Amino acid sequence: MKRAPAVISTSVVLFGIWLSLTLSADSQEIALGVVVSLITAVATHGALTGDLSRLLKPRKCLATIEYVFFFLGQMIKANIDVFFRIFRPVIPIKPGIVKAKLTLKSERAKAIVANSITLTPGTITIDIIGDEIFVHWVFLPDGDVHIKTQSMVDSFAVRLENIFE
Amino acid sequence: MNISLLAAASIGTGVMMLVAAVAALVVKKLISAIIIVGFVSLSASVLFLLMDAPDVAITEASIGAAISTVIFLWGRGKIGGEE
Amino acid sequence: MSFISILAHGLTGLGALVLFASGLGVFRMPDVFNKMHAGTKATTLGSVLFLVGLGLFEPSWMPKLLLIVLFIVLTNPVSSHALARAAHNEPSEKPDNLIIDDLADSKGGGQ
Amino acid sequence: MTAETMFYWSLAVTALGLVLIGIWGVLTKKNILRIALAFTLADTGVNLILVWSGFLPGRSAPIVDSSVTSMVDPLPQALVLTSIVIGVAVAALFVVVGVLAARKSGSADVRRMKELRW
Amino acid sequence: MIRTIVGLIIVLALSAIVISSISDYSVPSQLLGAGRFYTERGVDDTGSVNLVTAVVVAYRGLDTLGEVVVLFCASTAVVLILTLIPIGANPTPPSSIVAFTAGVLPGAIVLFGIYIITHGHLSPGGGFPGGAVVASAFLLVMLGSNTIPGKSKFLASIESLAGLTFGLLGFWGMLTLGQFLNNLVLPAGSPGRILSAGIIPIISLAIGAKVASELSGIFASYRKAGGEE
Amino acid sequence: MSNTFLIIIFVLIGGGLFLSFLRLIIGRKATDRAVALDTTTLISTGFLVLVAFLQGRSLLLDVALVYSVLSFLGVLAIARYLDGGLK
Repeated sequence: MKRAPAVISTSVVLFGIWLSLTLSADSQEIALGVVVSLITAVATHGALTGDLSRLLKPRKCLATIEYVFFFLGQMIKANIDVFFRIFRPVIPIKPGIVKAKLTLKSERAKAIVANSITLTPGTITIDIIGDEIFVHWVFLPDGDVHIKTQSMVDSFAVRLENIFE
Repeated sequence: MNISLLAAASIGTGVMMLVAAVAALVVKKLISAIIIVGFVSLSASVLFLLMDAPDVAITEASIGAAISTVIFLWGRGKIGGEE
Repeated sequence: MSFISILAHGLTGLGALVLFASGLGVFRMPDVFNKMHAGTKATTLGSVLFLVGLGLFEPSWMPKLLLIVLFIVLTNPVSSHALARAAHNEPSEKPDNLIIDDLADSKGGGQ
Repeated sequence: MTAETMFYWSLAVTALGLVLIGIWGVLTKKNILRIALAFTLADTGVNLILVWSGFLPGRSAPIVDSSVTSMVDPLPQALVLTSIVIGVAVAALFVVVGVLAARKSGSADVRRMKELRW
Repeated sequence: MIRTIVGLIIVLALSAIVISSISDYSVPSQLLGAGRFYTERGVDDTGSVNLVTAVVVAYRGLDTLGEVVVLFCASTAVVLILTLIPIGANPTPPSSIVAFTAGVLPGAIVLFGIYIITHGHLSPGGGFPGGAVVASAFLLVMLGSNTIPGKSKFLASIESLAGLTFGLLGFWGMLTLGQFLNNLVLPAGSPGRILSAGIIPIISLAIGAKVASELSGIFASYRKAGGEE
Repeated sequence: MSNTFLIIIFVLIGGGLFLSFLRLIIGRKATDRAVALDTTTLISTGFLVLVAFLQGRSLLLDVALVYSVLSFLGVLAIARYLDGGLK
């Protein structure tokens, strides 16, 4: 059973989702929830979360919490940025698509980086081809855009490397 | 108080829905029409919820949001060409 | 007025304001990628703030609202990314105001 | 005019308007898929009318719990519930037959489809 | 042009007829007839808290069986006609993020669909919307890959099993209580729990499985219909 | 929640909905409309939750939940179509 840790962590997460859906502590609800989340987790081979057991180590857990707070801070910054941009009479834009290297291996980490970049200031992920990530800037930074983009991508990638590797 | 807010919501949603329905029929590209019909289905779901019919709203949302859109997109892809 | 109540009012009002800003952004921005900037970031944070604020008014609703928030945060950037890729791949949809376009260069070089 | 009557009648006007727009689209449009879209619009409008016929403003949804005293009519809602799912199956059939006819006649224009002449 | 004008005239005439027929209609103040009966007796008769599900599955269960048959006919016709239409050549592959999401999220969506199906008698939902949600999870898998997920034989057997369950439960009611699809062959239980309301949860599961497998069957045959173009 | 505050929230959300709706109708390009549809569905999810809040019944939240999940699928399907992936 190579997939056992992934199936177990997925069924735990699915059971949490079930509890917040039903909002009740009735014994029948809980029994049905256990059965349904186990069946769904086995049928999907535990694809929802993958293996979560490494998060039990304190160091990785701290890294995850740090990433979440870093991400929330960036997201609020992004919204302040968008907010003050769109209320101007003339919207200041200087768009461009810039590529950067992405050294992460796992698909999950790549998807998380891409989604985080989409939700943070001034940037949207357009595509990932191989190990290159293409980022759209609403206002290109001054100086060498490639270096700036690379450092922006790395600020996420380094933090995720702590969690995933 | 609540009922006048709900009345305002139903009038606003209804107006948007009718405008969108006309737009779906007069807009040039078929793909745009399909996108706008997705919006009509969304407003229908809101109206069902305002009419105290959550079961119908949930069904309309689950059918109209994805499934019927995909059916029309598939047909558009098979026929090809513009109007 | 307790602290929780003030926080709930603040979050809900701020969330509604950000949602309004996202609508305005989608209306005003000139091309599709820039519309996406307003349509993704602002709706995500707006929904998060608004739903959490409403959850503070009714604490028993909080788990379900957090579930909606979780789904929105997970799915919204994905659909946005897929649309951005489609807009770049389709020649008739692609905006022409890009100053640098590495993606088109790398596609052109690859062929 | 009170808010309650405005609420009630605005829903009816929306539903009827949607049905009429759908019928207009079915009658005047030429692309077969556009006709299918107009058909689903009319379908949605009919569903809205049916639910509206059982709606009474100021009452709550027909799910019994301790706080509920009066409810709207559950019967039209039950009819519409099945009608929506049937509607999407019929729309799928419409689209598939339309695609087949368009491929046979070489165009999506209904005026060119000789099999559909009447 | 003539089409537009004639269409407008017909629509205006229709709207005049409709407006004149409802002009003396007033807002009703209370429920009458069947609606009143269902709201007053529904919970005691069926044990289902959600009265819409009570009407769909228990009071008008036979009609629902007929509607499921209509759905079956429509989807079979779609799948049959689809074998006449060739599939397109070389669709663009999805980006890695979309493919990853399509591999990850279906589990959660299926769980959500099962929640809607099994809580049909307690909260908004039931077999029809829940089945549509499960079919949407299948659709997500299809959008994120260029292969056909699942086996249609599996889908077909699920569908037949669901139909069989529906029919057999109906006949059970006929044998024991003398009425096709009588709800109370199982105890009504205490309203508000999962295992209550007689056969409503089981019928909901059957409807959900049937709707999900039929809609998924339509999507699956979009991908493998006919041969290459 | 006071009435004034409720009206302010209502006007803000309705205004955002209306502006993105205008972009959906005006459009110009199909992807513009798709982005507007994405925004509209998310704002309406907030609106559905607000309606459930006004009615005071947590059961109605299921509708918002279904809508937030499935509108994502609809937009994804449109994006895959425009990308050439639905042939």
